[in-house]
Amino acid sequence: MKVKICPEAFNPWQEIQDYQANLTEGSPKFGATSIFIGTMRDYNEGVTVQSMALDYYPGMTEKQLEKILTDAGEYWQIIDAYIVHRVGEIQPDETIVLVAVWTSHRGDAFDANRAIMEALKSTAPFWKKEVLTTGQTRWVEKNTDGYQKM
Amino acid sequence: MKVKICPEAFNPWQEIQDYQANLTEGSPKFGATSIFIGTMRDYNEGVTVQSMALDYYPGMTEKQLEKILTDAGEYWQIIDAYIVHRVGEIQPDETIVLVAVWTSHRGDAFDANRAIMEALKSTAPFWKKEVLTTGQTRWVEKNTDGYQKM
Amino acid sequence: MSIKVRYFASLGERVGQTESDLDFVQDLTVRDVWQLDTSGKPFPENLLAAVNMEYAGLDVQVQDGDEVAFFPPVTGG
Amino acid sequence: MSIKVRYFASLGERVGQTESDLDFVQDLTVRDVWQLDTSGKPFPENLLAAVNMEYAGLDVQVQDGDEVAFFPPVTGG
Repeated sequence: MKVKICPEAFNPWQEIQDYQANLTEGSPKFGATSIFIGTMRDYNEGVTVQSMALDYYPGMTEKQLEKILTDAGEYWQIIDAYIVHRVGEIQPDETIVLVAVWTSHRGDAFDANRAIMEALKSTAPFWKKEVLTTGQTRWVEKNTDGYQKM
Repeated sequence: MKVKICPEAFNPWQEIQDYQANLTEGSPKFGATSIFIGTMRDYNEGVTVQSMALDYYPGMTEKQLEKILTDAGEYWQIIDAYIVHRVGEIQPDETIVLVAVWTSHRGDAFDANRAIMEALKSTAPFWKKEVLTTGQTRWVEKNTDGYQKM
Repeated sequence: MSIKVRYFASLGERVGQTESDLDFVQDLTVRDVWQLDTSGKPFPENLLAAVNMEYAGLDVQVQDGDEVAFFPPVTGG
Repeated sequence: MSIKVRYFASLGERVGQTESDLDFVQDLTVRDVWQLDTSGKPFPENLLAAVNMEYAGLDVQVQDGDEVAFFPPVTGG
């Protein structure tokens, strides 16, 4: 299990394939893979967003993401899991976060991936600041609960 | 939304990227992508499996998969969704199924993807026949419920 | 009147055929189709049926030209 | 004794600094650190705190050499 903080734009498909290529050695064979990808959109709360700055707490952020994976591994049967999270200046259509979970059975893959995303959203030290088309900036104040149907 | 039956081995990452490249035109921007991939393993119920033959009902299988996507689209806010399912002779480590769902919010992406997979597992006309290392073949009798923790 | 009957996966082996054409004169349900076409073989546990490529109950009436399919529980994904 | 205090995201702007070193002689809780280091600014709603890069409650005692961080609700992912 591994976490990666990425200051540059990354290709999520390449990240998954590279990571997966290394996990086959020695691990039990996986039967299920669940992937979640969060992508920057160009609007939020009705306003056009030009770009975003993603701030984090170097050291603590990695530690917290690792804890999230460890906690998930204690609850679900996980063969491997990988988190990549972007920081710095982000443009619309760029990937913000990638969570990949490899398991034997699909129930574990779905549940663990979701729990990891919810834990990341509510506890991993990242903060988004939006740059609007007017040039104004605003801090995003709160993440929503992904378990609730909106 | 689209379904595809694939008689040859396919690369799931390439399939997703190709499909995603076409969905950006005109659609609202997606913020969340949920992917599920089912991969063939070389054992099942304690026995080593050499290969697998995946039978289906041409015509009905596509129709049922399309119905599953339509039903999901009526319940969740889905921007687009794509199912690719393998048929024919399958070797270990090859992809059996790919489900990709693009949405605005992560809750819909996770829930819809999972519901699509469960509906596929319980209603899409596919039947697996395993070829054991002894040369014997056996029909897989029953799919498990992915919502239950095993 | 005539319908096409199809058997998938293990049912094909069990019934000894994967496809047949069944001619009939009186009204038939899906259940009747099974009994006539398999010469009265017992109903398999968890038998699934489709009429014209849509799931159908065993009591559904079949029409001239229909395609009726029987299959065991599905195991895709 | 001395600790390092850090403020992240909107809190840095609100407090007017992102980092400081705080010397102290008596036992301090995380709450005391905020009050001393911000000259008594009111506690922001939903204030989060970490000691040595782990989440900590406001009543936790800080030790010499600790790094104490304050930040608003997180918004990653």
